[in-house]
Amino acid sequence: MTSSFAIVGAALLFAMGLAVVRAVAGPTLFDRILAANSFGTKTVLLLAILGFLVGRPDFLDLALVYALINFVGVIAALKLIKFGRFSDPKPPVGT
Amino acid sequence: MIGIGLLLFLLLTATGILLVRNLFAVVILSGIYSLLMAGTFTILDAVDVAFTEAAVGAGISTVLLLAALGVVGQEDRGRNRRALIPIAVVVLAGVMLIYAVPEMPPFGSPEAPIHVHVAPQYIEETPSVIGIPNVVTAVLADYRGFDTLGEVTVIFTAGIGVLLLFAGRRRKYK
Amino acid sequence: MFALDIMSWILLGIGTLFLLIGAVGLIRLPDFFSRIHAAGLIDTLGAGLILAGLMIEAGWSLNLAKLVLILLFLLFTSPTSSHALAHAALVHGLKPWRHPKDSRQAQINTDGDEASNH
Amino acid sequence: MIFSNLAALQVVVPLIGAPLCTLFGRGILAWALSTAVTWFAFAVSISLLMQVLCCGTINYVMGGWLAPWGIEYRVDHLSALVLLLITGVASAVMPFAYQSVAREIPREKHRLFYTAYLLTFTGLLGMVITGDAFNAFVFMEISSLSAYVLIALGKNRRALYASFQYLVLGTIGATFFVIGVGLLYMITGTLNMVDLSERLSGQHDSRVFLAAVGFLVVGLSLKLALFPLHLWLPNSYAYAPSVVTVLLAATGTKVAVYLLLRFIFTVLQVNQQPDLLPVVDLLFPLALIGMFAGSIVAIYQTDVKRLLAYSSIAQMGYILLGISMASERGLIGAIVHVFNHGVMKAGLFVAVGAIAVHAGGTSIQNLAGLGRRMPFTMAAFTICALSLIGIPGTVGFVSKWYLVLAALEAGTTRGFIAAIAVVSASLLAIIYVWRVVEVAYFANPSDGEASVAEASWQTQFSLWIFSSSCVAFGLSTGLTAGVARLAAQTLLGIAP
Amino acid sequence: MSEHLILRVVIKFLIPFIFLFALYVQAHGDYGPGGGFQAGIIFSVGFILYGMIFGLQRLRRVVPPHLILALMAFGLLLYTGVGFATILLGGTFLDYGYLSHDTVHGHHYGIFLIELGVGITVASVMIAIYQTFTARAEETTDENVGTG
Amino acid sequence: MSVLGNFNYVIAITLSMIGLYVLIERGNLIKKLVGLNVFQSSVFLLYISMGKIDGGTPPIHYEGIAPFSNPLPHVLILTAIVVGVATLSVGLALVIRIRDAYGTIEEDEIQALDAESGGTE
Amino acid sequence: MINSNWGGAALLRHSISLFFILGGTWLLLSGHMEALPLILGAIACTFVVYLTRRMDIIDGESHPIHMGFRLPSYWAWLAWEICKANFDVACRILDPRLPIEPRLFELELHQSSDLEKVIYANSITLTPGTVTTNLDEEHIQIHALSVEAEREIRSGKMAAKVAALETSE
Repeated sequence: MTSSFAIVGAALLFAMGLAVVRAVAGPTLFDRILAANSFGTKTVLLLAILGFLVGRPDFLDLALVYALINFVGVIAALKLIKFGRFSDPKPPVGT
Repeated sequence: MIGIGLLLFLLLTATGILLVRNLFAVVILSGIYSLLMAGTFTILDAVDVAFTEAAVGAGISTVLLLAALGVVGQEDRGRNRRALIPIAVVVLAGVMLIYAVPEMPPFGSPEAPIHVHVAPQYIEETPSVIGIPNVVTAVLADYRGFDTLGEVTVIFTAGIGVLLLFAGRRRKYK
Repeated sequence: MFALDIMSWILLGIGTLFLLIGAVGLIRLPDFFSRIHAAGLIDTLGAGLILAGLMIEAGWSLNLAKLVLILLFLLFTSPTSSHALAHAALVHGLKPWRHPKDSRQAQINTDGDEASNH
Repeated sequence: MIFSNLAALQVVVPLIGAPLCTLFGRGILAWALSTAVTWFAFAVSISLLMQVLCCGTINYVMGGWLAPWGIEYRVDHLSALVLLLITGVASAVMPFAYQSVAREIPREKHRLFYTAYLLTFTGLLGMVITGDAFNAFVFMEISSLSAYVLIALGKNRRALYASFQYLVLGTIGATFFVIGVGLLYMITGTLNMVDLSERLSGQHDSRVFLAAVGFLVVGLSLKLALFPLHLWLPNSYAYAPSVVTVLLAATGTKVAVYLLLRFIFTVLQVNQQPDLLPVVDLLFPLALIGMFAGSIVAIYQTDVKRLLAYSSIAQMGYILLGISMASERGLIGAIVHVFNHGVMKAGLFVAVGAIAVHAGGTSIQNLAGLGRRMPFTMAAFTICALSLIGIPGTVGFVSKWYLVLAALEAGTTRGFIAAIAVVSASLLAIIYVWRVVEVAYFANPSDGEASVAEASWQTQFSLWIFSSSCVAFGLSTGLTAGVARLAAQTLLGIAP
Repeated sequence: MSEHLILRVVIKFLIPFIFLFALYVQAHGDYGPGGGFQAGIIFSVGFILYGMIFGLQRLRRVVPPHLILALMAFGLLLYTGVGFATILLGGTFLDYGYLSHDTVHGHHYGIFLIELGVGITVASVMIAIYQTFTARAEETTDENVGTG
Repeated sequence: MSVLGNFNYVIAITLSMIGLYVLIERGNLIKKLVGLNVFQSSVFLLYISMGKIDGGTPPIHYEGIAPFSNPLPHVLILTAIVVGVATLSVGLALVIRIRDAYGTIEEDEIQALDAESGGTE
Repeated sequence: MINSNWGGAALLRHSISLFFILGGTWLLLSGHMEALPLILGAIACTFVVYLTRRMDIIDGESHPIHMGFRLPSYWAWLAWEICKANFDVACRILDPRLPIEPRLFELELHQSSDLEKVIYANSITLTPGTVTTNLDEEHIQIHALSVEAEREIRSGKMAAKVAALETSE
């Protein structure tokens, strides 16, 4: 079983490499953010795999945190792009 | 093996940070850099550190950097300093460290001084004396609790500092 | 037990396959909007199948619950961020690439965006 | 109970004072609380010094964990003396702070300002008292971070940029320090300074060790503004609010010197390792260049604050000169000068702060005729300035005396060069001090500003504490030189 | 504003779980990875998400700046307070063993309390910094400084 | 021991030098801060690499798992990460204020403005 | 406290349901059944419910308890759709000719509540080959990778499934 985890890990690593290439290459900002987002997803998977690979599945907490943090980062980046700055001029209409 | 891959990606990302001009892209790359760093920490068994690095480096730092970019704009006009002195400094420091590498205790060796002197006692003692399984928490909060007090004070200082820098009306400078 | 392992292998294998295809798509596809679809591939089946494979491996334990939580979390957040990303790109003025044969419009150069982002 | 925990209280009481100040420091309370805290800390440091003098080094284990496992506080003669300097300056400056802060800082910021002030104070104390290398880094960052913020509060916008430069260079320094500590940890497995020194013996030719020494020395030199690494200092001192300048100029760099001494002598035991002497030898030319470059640049300054800042760089040269001799006399000179320079710079900057308020600026023209308009302030300023030169009867003379003695005692060519350098740099000091004093006493004030009032009694109080101690410690050297001798002997490992 | 619809609904759903997860990390630092610092960060991330979607005004109504400032100081005081308590009980600073008759329990209480202090301070500092930065961003746009 | 055997250290050193270079050489203040981040976190990598032990697992006690990696570097780096984020936030606050006061965050322009407005140096 | 236009009873119902959902999640995360973690869990859940009420984000939108068991069956259907779409997109990416014809198009929305719109939009995004790019009161704008993907959406199968989620209550 361990070897199959290792293979998945290697594949993930390869995919992460492609994402990094996309992030460095761009060309638009959105490509970079997309790459970062997809990179984050792969990191979450990599961590989950690693937990099983090392035999310490309590790494899953980490994976959960990564998923969360990744989301926040993307939202923050979009917020900045959309408004060209970082905040709402007025609060949106309530629910 | 996964570790080596991550390290190479780290190099790639750091080079990207060095070369890319657009500040926004730099911030995104630094977020990725932190995630990679956190992954590397996990492989090196530092779970708690990876946790923190992910939350701080990829999360809070990125948000704060982006928030700052929202105010200051995102152009790097690219006029750098004359490169001679920085290169000299960096090469000097780098050579000094690389020079030391061959005599460093081999990576992962259980006989390295740090694995035989202070740390074993932490690992042995913690379950019986402090009664919790996570040795890192035990050392952090108990054995070296005073360091952590300092750490909280640093964060407190940062908070006070930021509030102090922005408190009150904006001042007009001459 | 052995059957479960086989199941898990298969799931992991297919998941990895989709993951790789998605990653290749991320590089290969011509513009930002089509790349989103490739990323979607990774987020849904890639992540889903790999996590499912791990779930089988975890058996009835706390880890299973955590894996389910991770999967749910991914399934909630990833479309949201994809959508937000695509929307922001459109609002920002990024034009989707069209197939040359498919349209009479002039092809829009996707590379020209860097300068206008501020 | 209190008595056995003095070492902890020294740091912890200011540390508690800071958040209390945030919570309750409305109006005058912030100032009152800070005053109470600093004075209490001063009292504690006096009793710590007495304890050290009577019964030797104090070891205090935090959390009840013995030394290499837990964090240990260690007070010996050197740290007790530096603690006394820090708490003394911080508490004596409080009366001056009351008015100065009210003038320079907007009201709504007072509470946070005093909080940050107390945090700087805590950080400085923590760096001195701790016996753990990494703990020193943590407290270094507390003091530096709050110092960056405090500097940025200056009225001129240049304060912001100065603070940013300080932040960049200071962080590089701190990170180098961490690299150095990490390398030492790598080959010993411990972070406790005493334990480090024991376990390092026999590894002195290891490359890792040499790299560690390099990084530690460079990092600390950045923090203490050794000559080519001083770039952050002049602007930071010149544009920071007066109170902040006083505290930082008198104690900030001194604490870095303390750490350098601690590492070179206690941890690395340079004096017992002949092959390590090049490290201190390297300090010698830098110290000489620093002395002269600082003094010469100071001569050309038109702003008194900047003039004093460059003079600080020069004085740092004296201190490093003493360290580079690595002899008992040389160390006494260096340690005494750490203390003395702290006291006189505090006095000078308090006076300049008062002048800035009452004469409308700190450029040399503003000082014209102040000798008559602000006689007390200028008198105190002159006393401190004279001791900067090293006139007999002032503290400056004492430290330079020891430095020259040490230089001559060495008997080498280098010793003679050092002795000549001390004397001739003092001559340069005469020039820049004279420029200020001449304008103050003999120039006619420019038209218009006829009525300049004398500084308030609170300011006078702070000012005269410093200037009178310049004379008092210059006449009776028992406390400073006596303790410094014991400290030097402990550092060199000679039984007193 | 349409983007807000999707973001709003999803984030409303997520925020309680983020908070819960933060508290879980806070409480289980003894058993697995995590502790006060990480918990504080995650907790503040919940508030930051809220602030990003619903605007600074609403965030300020939920956690007013003066409350944040007080909490910042309170966390640090809690930590030092534990240290003082151990001194008063006869130990040295931060010697948790004195907090209870049973030393091991004492260490437990001590670690729990100081981690709580760390968490409170970290979370409130991060929220404070976020609030300050975004408030400045709003001001800058109001004045229309532009991008130059 | 060959240099390659300590691959981690070499990478950590290279990374820290890249960070240091960005920090010193780039003129843009934000970029400087990002460089600072890279510089610091690569030092963290150096520390964590020391703590790794062959065949070790994370230092959390779990039934029947023997060698643990060294927890002490982890603790130190946790503290250092906190210090890093604190420095970053104060630095960013300063950058924003500098932008307010000078209208630019390019180092050479700030220096030019300072020189223009008179004063020494 | 922020005013809410949600009635007291509904608010209470949602708060209680949130409390139990959170409690369940806590148990899943923690797995420690001793007294202390459980008490802490109860405190944590109460605190989170308090905070969410203070933030005014408890309502039917965020905790669709009224959809009950119809949601899981929808998810199962969606999962199958996603598999099919994945296969299609994967083939297109791997095909050396890269047979994609990206297109943007708009549709009218028939869903009544915001929640349904969001579920619909997110389902579209979740299905590879289609991404929602805009959503307002009446319209939804979609970017599709191919003609087939567009046709699939236009067939309205998914819209009907989503609409069925909230009916019959």
